[in-house]
Amino acid sequence: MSAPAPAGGAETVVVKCGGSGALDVQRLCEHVAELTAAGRRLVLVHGGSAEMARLAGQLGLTLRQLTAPDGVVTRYTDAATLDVLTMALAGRVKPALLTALDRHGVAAVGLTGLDAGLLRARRKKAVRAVVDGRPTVVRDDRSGRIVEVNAALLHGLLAAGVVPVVSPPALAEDGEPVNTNADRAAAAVAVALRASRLLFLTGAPGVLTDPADPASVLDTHRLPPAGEPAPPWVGGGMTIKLVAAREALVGGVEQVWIADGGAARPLAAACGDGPGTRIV
Amino acid sequence: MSAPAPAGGAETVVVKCGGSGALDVQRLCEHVAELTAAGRRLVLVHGGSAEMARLAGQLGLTLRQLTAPDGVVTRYTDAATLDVLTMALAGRVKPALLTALDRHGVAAVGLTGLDAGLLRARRKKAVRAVVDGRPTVVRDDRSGRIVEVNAALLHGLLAAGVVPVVSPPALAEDGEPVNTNADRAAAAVAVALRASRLLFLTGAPGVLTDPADPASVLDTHRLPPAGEPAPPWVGGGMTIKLVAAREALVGGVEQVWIADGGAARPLAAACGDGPGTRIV
Amino acid sequence: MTTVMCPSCESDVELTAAPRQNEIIECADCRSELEVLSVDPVLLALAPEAEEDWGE
Amino acid sequence: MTTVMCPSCESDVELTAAPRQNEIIECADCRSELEVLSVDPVLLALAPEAEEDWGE
Ligand SMILES: [Zn+2]
Ligand SMILES: [Zn+2]
Repeated sequence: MSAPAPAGGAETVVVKCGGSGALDVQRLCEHVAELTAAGRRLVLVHGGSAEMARLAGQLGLTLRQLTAPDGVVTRYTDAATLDVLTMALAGRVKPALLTALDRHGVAAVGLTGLDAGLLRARRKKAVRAVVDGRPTVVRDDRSGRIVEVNAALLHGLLAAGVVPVVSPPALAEDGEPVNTNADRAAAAVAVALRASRLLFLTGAPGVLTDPADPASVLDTHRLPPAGEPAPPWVGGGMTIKLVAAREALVGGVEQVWIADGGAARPLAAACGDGPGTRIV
Repeated sequence: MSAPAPAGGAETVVVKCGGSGALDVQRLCEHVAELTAAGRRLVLVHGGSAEMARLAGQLGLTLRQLTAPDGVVTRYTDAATLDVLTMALAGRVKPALLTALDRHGVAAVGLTGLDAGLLRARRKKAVRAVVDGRPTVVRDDRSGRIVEVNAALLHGLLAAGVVPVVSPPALAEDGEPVNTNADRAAAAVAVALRASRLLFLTGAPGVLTDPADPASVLDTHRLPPAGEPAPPWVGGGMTIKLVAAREALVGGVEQVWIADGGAARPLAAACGDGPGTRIV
Repeated sequence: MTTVMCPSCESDVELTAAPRQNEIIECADCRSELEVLSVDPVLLALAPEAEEDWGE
Repeated sequence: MTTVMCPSCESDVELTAAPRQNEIIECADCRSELEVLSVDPVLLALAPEAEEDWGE
């Protein structure tokens, strides 16, 4: 674990996968096996919204959302929701990924932000949201923003030929677990590892200018200057991926790609020029 | 992770904790912090029967038991039970332990047998049990016995100053997760690490000759020769702990102790002569 | 109609409906955003700054 | 009463009650333990050896 990072971290690629379906786990594992056998260092970061929704349904828990005054919708993570999130991610999605990776001969270790301080967050103590049409301060939301990554833990595993499989929750400064966005967690991990590439696998072939038309995929998407609005065709889950992409680029990650998680070789953009959309 | 084991593994202690309550997590974490700060290498292994029962109740799932023809009762682990087990252990018990350890400044990494082949098991393909009074072959039980431990993974973490926090499930030879007994998992880990001591924390001060009287605790319990019956006052959860203790001793672990998980210094037997019952 | 004092400018703030716990209202005089800290009695305080708000 | 052939000694095995899937019965002649592999029709096979049986 005390192994030094490779010079410039040049060979490390961080892949964000899963959360909203459309991922072909078998193909992903095959490709991970191929790339790790060739000596490439990979870190997988995953979410699990679909599994979370399924588990909440089984437990009879209604997942709630917060609508910020500017219209942005976010998950409302009270204590019961955080419990469901942790069980879904660490108890269902991650074991399934680890089992599939083992079947493909990949040594992978599952981690959440709670492991050896892997992801430390600053908790959002007060969130503004519209509740029943009235602006309100929500104080029991257990979510936060990553401020520190234990890169040494990941470097040690990578040096041993292990693929870390990372997900929320993170640890807040008050010692309590908090939810954190998995796309932004992937960006924080990529920055901390000085990864050469960050790859977001989605249900689309990349950034689309027409969400209904896969052929509208862009080869390159240039982020607007900070503070300026995104193009109107950026919406849904893409908004937050582009926020995370900006954080990664600002943090020194050389290339950020958004690609198709259902492709035959979903990690092609980890080593070549796509397919997918390169974010610049 | 490729760090060699210390000579003889002399400084490594494996502690089995939790599963059936009676554990004082704060005191355990304090003591772990103290011992690891003093350079001792600790591995925690945990179960989680109580949390499993609670989660099964929340999900409306009835946990079932198998009664072997010789009267031994074991958990019936069908697919739904394995799901609950994995969520309870990896999604509730382990995150709570990791969070508590972090609060005490202990760098700990949670693992199940699914991580990098940590615990590989031979699946019990056919189990004999009495069902509705009739002897029956049960073929859908997902449980197994550990046949291999990835000691290198644990040595690497220990060398980096990390406390591994290990639990079932394990990985069977068919690539599927299976349940495995946590006490015996602790023994298998202790043997694989050539640990100097294995410590089982329980709800009693040690092995009692009268289960109702804590003062009946034995300083030493000598296991009967293999194949001979245990004394009549060995029952309940103690039976399996003594099976695991024998496996550890036969496998070369120098000292095996059964001690009180609620004590002020629950790990005293990790370095001194008790308190607790030494199994010989 | 309940009237309470603005903690910022000390002018009267009129509550037009039954206020709710943690609701944010605005002082008509100084435009401060005020959070309802309790409803019985009504206590107001400056609402915390908006934090960036992306969740999983 | 159903009668089926013992797969071990080929003598007749009498099933005294409605057999159940995976139930273990004993051949009265050769004392083999037989597992009911199916109930309609009744198929018997040598029951697998008992495996050691401790679970979590
Ligand atoms: Zn005012
Ligand atoms: Zn016969």
